[in-house]
Amino acid sequence: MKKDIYYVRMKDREFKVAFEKDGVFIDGVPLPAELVPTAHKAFVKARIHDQILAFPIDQNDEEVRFLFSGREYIAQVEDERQRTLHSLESAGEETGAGVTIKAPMPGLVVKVEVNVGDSIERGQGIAVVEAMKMENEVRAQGGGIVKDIRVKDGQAVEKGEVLVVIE
Amino acid sequence: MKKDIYYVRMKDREFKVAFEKDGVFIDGVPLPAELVPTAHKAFVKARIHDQILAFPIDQNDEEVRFLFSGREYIAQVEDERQRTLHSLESAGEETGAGVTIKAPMPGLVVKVEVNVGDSIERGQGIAVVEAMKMENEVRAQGGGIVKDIRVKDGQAVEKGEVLVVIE
Amino acid sequence: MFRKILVANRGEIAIRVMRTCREMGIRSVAIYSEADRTALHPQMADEAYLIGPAPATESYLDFKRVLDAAKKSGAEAIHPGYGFLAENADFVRAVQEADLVFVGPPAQAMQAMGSKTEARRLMKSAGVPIIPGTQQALASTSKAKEAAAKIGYPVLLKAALGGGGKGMRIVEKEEDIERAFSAAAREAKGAFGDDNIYLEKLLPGPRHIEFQILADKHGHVIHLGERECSIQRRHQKVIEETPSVALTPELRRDMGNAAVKAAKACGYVNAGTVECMLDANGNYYFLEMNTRLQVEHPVTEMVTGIDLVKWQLRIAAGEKLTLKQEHIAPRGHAIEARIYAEDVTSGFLPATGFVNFLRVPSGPGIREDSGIAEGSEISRHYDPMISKLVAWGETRDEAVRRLARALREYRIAGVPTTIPFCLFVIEHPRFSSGDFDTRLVDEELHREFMEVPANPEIERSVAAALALAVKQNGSRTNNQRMKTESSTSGWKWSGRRDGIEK
Amino acid sequence: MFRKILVANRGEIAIRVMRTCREMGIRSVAIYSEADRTALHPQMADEAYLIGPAPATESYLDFKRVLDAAKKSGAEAIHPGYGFLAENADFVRAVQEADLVFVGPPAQAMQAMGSKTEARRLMKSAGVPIIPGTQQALASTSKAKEAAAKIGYPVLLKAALGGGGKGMRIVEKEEDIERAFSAAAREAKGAFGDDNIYLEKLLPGPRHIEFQILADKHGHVIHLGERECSIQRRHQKVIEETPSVALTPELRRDMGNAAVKAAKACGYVNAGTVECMLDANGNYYFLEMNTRLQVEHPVTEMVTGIDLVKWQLRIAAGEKLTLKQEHIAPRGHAIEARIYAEDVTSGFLPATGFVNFLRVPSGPGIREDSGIAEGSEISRHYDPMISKLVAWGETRDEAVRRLARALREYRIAGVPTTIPFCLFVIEHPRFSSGDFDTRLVDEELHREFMEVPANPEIERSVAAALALAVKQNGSRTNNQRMKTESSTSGWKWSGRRDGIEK
Repeated sequence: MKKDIYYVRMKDREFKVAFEKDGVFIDGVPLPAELVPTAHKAFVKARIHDQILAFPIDQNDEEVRFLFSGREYIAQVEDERQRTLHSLESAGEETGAGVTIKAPMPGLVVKVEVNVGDSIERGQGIAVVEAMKMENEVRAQGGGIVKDIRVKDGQAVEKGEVLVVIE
Repeated sequence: MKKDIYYVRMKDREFKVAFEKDGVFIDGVPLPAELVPTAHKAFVKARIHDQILAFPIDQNDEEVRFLFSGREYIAQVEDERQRTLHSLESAGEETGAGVTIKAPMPGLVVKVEVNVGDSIERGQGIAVVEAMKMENEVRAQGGGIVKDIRVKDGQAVEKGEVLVVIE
Repeated sequence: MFRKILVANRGEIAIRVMRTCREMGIRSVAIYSEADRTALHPQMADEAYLIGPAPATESYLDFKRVLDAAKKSGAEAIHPGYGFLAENADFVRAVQEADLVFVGPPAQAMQAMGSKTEARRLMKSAGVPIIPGTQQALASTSKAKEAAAKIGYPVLLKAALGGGGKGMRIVEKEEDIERAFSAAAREAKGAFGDDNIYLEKLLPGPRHIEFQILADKHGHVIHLGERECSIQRRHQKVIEETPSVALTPELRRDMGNAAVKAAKACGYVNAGTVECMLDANGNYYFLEMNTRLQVEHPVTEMVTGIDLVKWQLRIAAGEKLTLKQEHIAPRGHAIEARIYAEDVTSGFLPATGFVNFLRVPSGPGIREDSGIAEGSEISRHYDPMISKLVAWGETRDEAVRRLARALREYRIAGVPTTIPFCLFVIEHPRFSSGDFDTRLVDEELHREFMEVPANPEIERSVAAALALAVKQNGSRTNNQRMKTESSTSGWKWSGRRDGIEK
Repeated sequence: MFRKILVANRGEIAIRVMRTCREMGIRSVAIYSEADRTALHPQMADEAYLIGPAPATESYLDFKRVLDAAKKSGAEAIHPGYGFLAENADFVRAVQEADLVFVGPPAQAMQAMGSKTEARRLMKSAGVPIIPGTQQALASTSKAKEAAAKIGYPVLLKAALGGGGKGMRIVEKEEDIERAFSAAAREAKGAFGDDNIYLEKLLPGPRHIEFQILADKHGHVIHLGERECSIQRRHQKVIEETPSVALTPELRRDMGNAAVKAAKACGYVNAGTVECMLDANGNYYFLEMNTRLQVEHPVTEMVTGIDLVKWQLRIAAGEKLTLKQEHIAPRGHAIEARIYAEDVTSGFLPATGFVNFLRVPSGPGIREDSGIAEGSEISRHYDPMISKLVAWGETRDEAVRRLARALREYRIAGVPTTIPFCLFVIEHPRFSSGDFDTRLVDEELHREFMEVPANPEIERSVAAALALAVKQNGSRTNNQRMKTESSTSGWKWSGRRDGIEK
């Protein structure tokens, strides 16, 4: 039987969790750990060493997000097969062109503040999106030249919709 | 299409709820009524006239039990097919012999207080069952002659287990 | 102050203690039985140890297992909650022998007060009034008959080590005493491991009034006012409130002083409660002292603003009671409803099952001290009290209306509860009037509750809602789902390196 | 007293008002938009009317639809909550024209205070100190430049009809004023339907202190003490508490008197709040009056014991304010955390989604005023505040620790919330010290929060728990389930006879 290994990444740390015949090992160190059954599939309850942790999770294809003891965590969990797949994919990604600036929430584009061809800096305001009656400025996460503007003033956008492409 | 009719019995009242093409009728009187979707199957949420009722239910084959606005309800709900079936069944039931006295909760039989052949009255103590460290006296719901004793002192019983049969 | 304490209990009281620990920066350690693997209290603690199988005698009541967990965790003190080991003087000694601090009174005080007969002797000599009756256990039924004949029927047979209505029987006439005596003794033996029974005059229509005591290790003793606990069903408290409408300021002062005297008489330390009977003429009698935190302590906390568990821990750690009697200034009114998993329509039988749905009330003036969450199992092994709902108001009327509002908001399925009965009681005119005693529920309200007339208009709406749901979901929704998912078959013990559960 | 009132709001404040109604024996009527069909507030009311589509302008803000529902239900009064129509003087007039009672101040007082510029003029003539700046709206950018030059930069541009930080811009230097002016005007127009902007001197490091007012129709006005609201993120309050550590008893008395004077100056009736700025030298300035119940009113209720909504209803019904200023005796400390559905890790962006899991904290000293339940949808149409968590303690430290404990107990999934940020703030040494002003969050805590270091030990445990869950459930649990089940496709409108939703 193949060893059951999961990689859990949180912020800049990664933990390797291995399920072996004689127990659970985290980064090679044995750790008494077991799941406690719950009625709610999205409610994780586990005994880890001498603590019972219980927290509901939001899981999508990319990440697991959850609040535990008043702190928020965003984690990526992969098994070995997924890890191999991902490393192959990301090797190909380098050739992709341009950075996209996306709408961070659903709302209305009040004003696009750049034009095609503008040279912009990291942190510069790109567009103003109104949501819940508040104006929110969307800023560039990196610098470059504006290559394409995909929205116009007054347009409704979904979360994640591309506003502007920078090269 | 056959009319959709449900009979809801609560205590000594029965309501006939008919779903027709032009609305819901209760005992023949039209009543604006619709279900409000919920994520929880056992959570009933409905708009009835100008009120939104919401309560979780416990449903088994025999009855629906629930707490609503601080009051407890036990209801039987049947559609027309079930009603027909039940009326056939109960017609045959009359020939059944004996009344059974069942354990009202899981526990331990501390003492059976009657013997086979005893003549007992309604309300008389039949057995003492201990549960949660409290002794509870099980009383006869009707009178008769004790025909059979199915348990003995010190025996653990499940809820609904027959203790004594009376004729 | 302690850095870590073990809470030797389960359910709502374990959680309540852990909450204060967290607020004080003290790490809390839970213990749990196999039946409580999915329970809420181990989740609420900073650490949790499985200590044994479901029966309390092999887990929560087992000295060795509890103390082993305490040692393993490095806890410095043990908070017993109420019930289980809370009033076991031998346990107190065992805790001390293990070099741990017991959060409660010294073994001696506990033992003196734990024996109702010894407590009666002690109170009598301290000048605290006691109910006429025996100050010794009754050696036999014939001794019981003798004593009863002397003080006159009706009498109350009570377990010498009893509490909570267990091992107690009212005897109206001589021919009933034999049967009652053996039943009480049997119940006492089962519940307290001791079948000593004594006897008291049954007071006609008394109120049950108790005083909250705090005493430190330096000889300071104060009381935090009274709690009115006359609303009882078969000697089990249902509704508790403070202040009591039956006390005048003078009577409150007198009874409070007597309670402090009672605590001093037995060398009491930590939080405790002096229970009294108050008759219709304003005479009060010492009933017993509960040498632990009381179920109904939140009502006192809500009117005084004082966290009793915090003081329990401070006192146990040797701190001085900086509160002075004259600083205790209760504000407003507080009332508590005990919510049990019981089938009220079938005579309050304890119910078991899974909490398939739960939405608890909140909002102004409401505190919920709960031991369960959605998905929790109510097992047959432990006390069926699942939660306490407490309301505060500027006036008694406001507190009662808030509690009623919150009881109506409660949404729970999976087990029947006493919510309907609590609501019925607090909205009853006899309760509102304040004119009641300990007989009210058993003699009047219980019967009336069973005969509450239907409300056709609401029932019509409810019936329509049900028909809609059944039409959509089919005649059977799958309530079994949760049980299956929570069953122990889902367990996979993969950790083999931890010792305590071996 | 009224027999039935309509609550012209949604979410937590609608539920909070309904709770008091139920406690007072008043029937409550909810209104709800199509987006709120599955929301909690219609369930909590005794009656509920669908009044229109999701956009507030076509439902909660539509006079006619709100008044139609009120008439249809037979309500005698309308409680507006906060937001929506709460500070709309035209609505107050429309309510009165419909022969209904508005639970709030007269239209005139509301209008006077609703215009920040008029309010400033009024306060100045009543002798209440105001912040230097214009008392007129600025006709143009050049007028703004002129005024700013006169009082000196930095200045604050504010919407004349504003509130809640909307339509507000800080201008540090002249070259920024044009852009800020048009942005503020645009936001003001969108939020309040009016683009009038005025200008104030930006006080360096002020605290935001506000006083709760109660005024009856018979000329009695009292204040219920202050609330400290300096913990703001982009002019949005995050944490509120009472009392403020910044006030001496003398300053409290002076500011309280000024607040009462302010209320009297505009002929105020009902509950209202006088907001002030307090500078580092102990000088205070009138900022604005909020002519409605405030989001943070529970902290005042918890220390005074007074139900503000109850008094709102009594005053609206014409009753006399029997509370006297000298009877207001706050006890202990209360603190509130506003819980928003916002993605704190991505810069506090409003989040939408379904609450897939919810378990709220309770226990000693905790009050939760929530607008959601498990299964609730957080839609983009309305304010993302989902709940308010309030804690009371004997001392500030106890209140803060209780709030922290409760924030840690919160279990929610489906939408990210501001819980982590609230916890971070109240446990920050700057907050504990009490030495802070309105700049603390924006200038220090926000950035620090983003850089909170990891806690490797907890992360290790959490990682192991996650790996176990993923191993058992597969790499994707089905969070989409709820969305599907709650989608409107499940709707079957079978009632065709009710008129209001046509």
